Amino acid sequence: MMTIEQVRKLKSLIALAFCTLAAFFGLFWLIFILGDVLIHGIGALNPSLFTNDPVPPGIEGGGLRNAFVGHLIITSFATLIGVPVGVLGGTFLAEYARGRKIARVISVLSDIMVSVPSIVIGTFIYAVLVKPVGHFSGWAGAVALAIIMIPVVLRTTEDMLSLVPWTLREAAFALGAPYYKVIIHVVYRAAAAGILTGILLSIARVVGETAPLLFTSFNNSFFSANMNGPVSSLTVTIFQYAMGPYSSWHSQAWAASLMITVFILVLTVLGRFILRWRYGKRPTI
Amino acid sequence: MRHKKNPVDLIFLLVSGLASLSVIALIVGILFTLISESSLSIEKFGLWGFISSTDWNPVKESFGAATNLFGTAITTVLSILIAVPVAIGIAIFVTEIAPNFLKGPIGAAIELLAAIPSIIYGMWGLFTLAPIMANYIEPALQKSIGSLPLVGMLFEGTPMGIDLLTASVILSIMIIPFTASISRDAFNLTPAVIKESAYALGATKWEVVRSIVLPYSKLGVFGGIVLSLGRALGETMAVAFVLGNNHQITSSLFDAAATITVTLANEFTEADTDIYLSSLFYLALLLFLMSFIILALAKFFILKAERKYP
Amino acid sequence: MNDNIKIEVRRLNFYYSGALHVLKDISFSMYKNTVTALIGPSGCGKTTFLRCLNRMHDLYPGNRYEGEIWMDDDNILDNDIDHIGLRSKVGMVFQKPTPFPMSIFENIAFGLKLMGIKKKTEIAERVERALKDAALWEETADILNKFALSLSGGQQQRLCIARAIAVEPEVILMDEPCSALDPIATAKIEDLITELTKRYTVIIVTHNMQQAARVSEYTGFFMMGKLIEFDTTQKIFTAPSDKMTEDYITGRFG
Amino acid sequence: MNKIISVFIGLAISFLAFGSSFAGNTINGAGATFPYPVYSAWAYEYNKVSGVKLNYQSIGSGGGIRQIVNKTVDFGASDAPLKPEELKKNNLIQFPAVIGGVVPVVNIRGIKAGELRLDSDILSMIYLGEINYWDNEKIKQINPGKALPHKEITVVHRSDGSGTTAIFTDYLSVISSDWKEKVGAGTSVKWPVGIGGKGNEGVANYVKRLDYSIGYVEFAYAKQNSLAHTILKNSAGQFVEPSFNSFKAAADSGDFDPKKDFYLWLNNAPGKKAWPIAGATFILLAKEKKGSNINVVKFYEWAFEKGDKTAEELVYIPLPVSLKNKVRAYWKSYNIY
Repeated sequence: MMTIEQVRKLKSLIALAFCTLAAFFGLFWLIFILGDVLIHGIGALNPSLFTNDPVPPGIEGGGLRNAFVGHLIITSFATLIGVPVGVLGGTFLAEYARGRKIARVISVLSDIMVSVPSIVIGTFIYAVLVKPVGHFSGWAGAVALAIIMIPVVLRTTEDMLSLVPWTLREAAFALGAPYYKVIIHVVYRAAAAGILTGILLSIARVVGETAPLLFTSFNNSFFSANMNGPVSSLTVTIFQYAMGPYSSWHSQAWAASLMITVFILVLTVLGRFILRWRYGKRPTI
Repeated sequence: MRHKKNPVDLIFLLVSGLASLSVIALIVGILFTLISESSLSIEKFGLWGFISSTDWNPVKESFGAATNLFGTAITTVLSILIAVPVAIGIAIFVTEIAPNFLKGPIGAAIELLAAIPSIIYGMWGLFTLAPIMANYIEPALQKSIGSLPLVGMLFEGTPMGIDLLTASVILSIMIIPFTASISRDAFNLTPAVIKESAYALGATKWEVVRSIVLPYSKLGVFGGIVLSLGRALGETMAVAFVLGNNHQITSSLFDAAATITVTLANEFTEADTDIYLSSLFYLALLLFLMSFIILALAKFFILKAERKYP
Repeated sequence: MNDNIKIEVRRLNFYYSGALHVLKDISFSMYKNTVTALIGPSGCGKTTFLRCLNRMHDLYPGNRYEGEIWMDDDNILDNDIDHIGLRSKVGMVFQKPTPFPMSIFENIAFGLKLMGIKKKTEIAERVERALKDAALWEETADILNKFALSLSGGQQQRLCIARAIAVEPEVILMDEPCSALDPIATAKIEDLITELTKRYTVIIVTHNMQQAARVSEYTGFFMMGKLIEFDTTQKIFTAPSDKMTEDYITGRFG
Repeated sequence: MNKIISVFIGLAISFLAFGSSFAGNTINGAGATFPYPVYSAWAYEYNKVSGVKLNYQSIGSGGGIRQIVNKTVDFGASDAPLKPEELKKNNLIQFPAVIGGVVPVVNIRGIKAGELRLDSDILSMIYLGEINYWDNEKIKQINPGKALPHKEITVVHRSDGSGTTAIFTDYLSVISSDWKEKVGAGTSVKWPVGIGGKGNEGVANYVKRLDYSIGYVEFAYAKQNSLAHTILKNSAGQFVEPSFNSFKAAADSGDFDPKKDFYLWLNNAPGKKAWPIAGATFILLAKEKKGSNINVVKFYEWAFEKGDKTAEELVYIPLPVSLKNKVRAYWKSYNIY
């Protein structure tokens, strides 16, 4: 017979063992997925992937240059649209509207927007930017991604600006600075690392998005940097290629997946590193 | 030294104010656009008629959301059922069990899982997970519990790996890190002093977790689960590869189905009639409303938790 | 107005938002090129009073002033007073050092640029002078481009003083400038304050009675939002006319 | 900070300039996946000789029709012809580009390409969910001596709006009244059983990956992916192999009429050698997009002239010369040739 104490200890041991198992179960998937992408992806990497455009199935060679460049352009434009709006919006909440009800409401709504299904954003942009204009366009894709970025950047900016001690602003005011100079020269500088992290993480967030691009920037089997027409993107190409039957498509899809995954992981790790280095805390998004 | 308002300041105020209002404008814009685009379908099928009809028939131009809602509900609920215990286990491990030198790396690694884009999950699901499910896991399930009454119904049919079960498993892998991370944050809200006083009474680690940490953080964890639910609800690419795109309501998890998101991804650019496209917009509207409500609820719980234990 | 008076406060009342009445009927004058110390127990209103002098309270909605504060020929509580112009005339040093997240040089140049000084040589000159005046030049001359946060606490506080005097204000407000510093750094700052009176009017809030006695010519004793007594420092510390002042100074409460 | 802002603005401006400077010789088309292998091969060669980029996205015929009606592309492609009145309603014109055959493909261990025989009855019953196992009596009957496993059939169909589906379901409707009543024909239908793959690509992919499955794809997909095609009984009661000749026999039976905008189905064609599930794939143009129409027509004129060999290699049937001339006259009548 075990004493009550022994039973309790045993119970504790078993429960904790389950938790440990769960943690390794989670890690197992990470290693499995990353390993799989790595193995298949590295095997499919070759220079022509970056220098050539796609060729029809059955013809040798060919790459995804169009998709790499297209993806870069769409994401860059999304960043150019989304980051200023997000940073400014966050600034308003943390500075001008600090403590007011409107700041609270917008902040909560942004948190919700962060998780709104991205495919819904895609349908919305199709209705307002594709159908009325009469063609798919890289712009539509960039705007769709920007809409996903805005709430992410806005919320991080708000949080990061709120961490800047209030006395710092007062010190700048005391020198006779107008508010916008206080914000730009003092507050932004103090929060720069945090805002940068927010931007990095938001880019990491949208760079892997597929659903909002399906009906907006569409796809293009040629190299095209014309933002007024369909522009190819890596993710939509992965979707098309992985769903397709050709094994050359499959290996290119793996290679593209590897590139995107590596890019996102680098951004994420970099973002977390900056935050830890600057604030000694984990990000909350 | 007389008063003069700086004009640049005013401009900065206005521009940043507009930028933050864009969030509200977007939400209202999405809502109105989706409503107006789906008005044709709303008029024809009504709300209840659309939700309750299992018909998804482009030939007869008769559309209903029931099959899509079914697919969405099953994959979401199933994935949450798989993910939550694992996620909470992970959170307990990271906050209470792991030695300090492991806490950081394991926590970070699991959060990296959350950064992998969903299309990678989907593709991996099709190429790697689906064959494993079809050849090993699903036959094993069928053999072991497939013959039980009632439960057996869930595992009827040919295991082919392109079905509700595989989609739910992928979805659960996707939301595990997300749920784990929020649960961990909630656990960390428990004041160390309270834990220490329980230990001082001679409680075991598990007893502290069970009777101090979990009750203390249940609101936050619950909010995290609801938030994950909202995420899973709107996920497209992870399930698009392995769900099989069949508009049906089925009792077996080995059958193909369709979720709202997958239907949108597959059929949106291809709907050939106005009523077809309008019905797809109607689906998007339903999805938007559902996820908005669920996410708002999640936010409510999390805020409440934070307010309770600041 | 007496030529020697820099600031004259007349029946000042101040309310925080929510109608919290924290300053009650304050009236007294501060003299040019002197140090005025404001003492009193925590929450007595001395810091609140100090922040009236550069309208810092206007940063937050709902705060309200009554009465008048005359600085030279302007009532700075007038509605149409330019806060920004006022604040460039009234410098402020805070309880904790508040270096901006930029280099030592830029920290001081910040205020100069705000004033519209664009010439690089002039900025450099004035930065040097400010640092010298703040007795910081010897320590920082070689590291002007270093991040200001890398300085020690005492150096940071002197940097903030340098930043305040670089723009050549007329009045300098100090809100317990030494409370976060060690005795050696405190001594340096106190020397500096004495030095500053040659050119500026200094008003300092302090918890430290010895400090008030050491650096100031005049002292005001605040309690419960009221100015209990205002006189020369010597008189306050040797022969206070009010019982409460005496109790406070002799450490019987507070 | 000012520097950062100005760099940002400069970047934005240069990007804007970049974004619009690359417009030019691109034709955007979308639609049927059925002809995607041949269109993409043509586009590849055409780009080499002319520099024009023809971006063809295989999103399904339904999508092709939708997108050209909405004018979001320069041309739509559909394997399901639109009726003249529908064309008129949407202000579209239509012409055939190439002819191909739809082939049921299977993935059964031990059965190679061209070994399994099927007929229209069995096919419709499989897709209606009435035949569930490969060792069904009916299948055994017409495949004497074949070892058919007792395995459940995984039915694969299209999930998207598809001309291949339209041809396939039209065929099933023609030969089975049960099918016509229960399901009907169209670019997308309400499938009684099975899983849906996106595009011919998706169906081919699923059949390739799933054991004991059956699907239907354009023959080029079966060939390129070495899927096991089946042998079908045609209207003359003969079992025929899908091949260039059997498709051609079906194509030859058709009489395309420009007055009806070439509206025609080739299913269940008469003739002993004719493959029973075939169809032309069509190009849809919006009348008001005259400028881009001329470019599209230029491309197809080039394909008519130089593309036959490529098409034949992929087992598509080029249009006969007489039909090509009819199409050219049709173009002329709209002033786009």
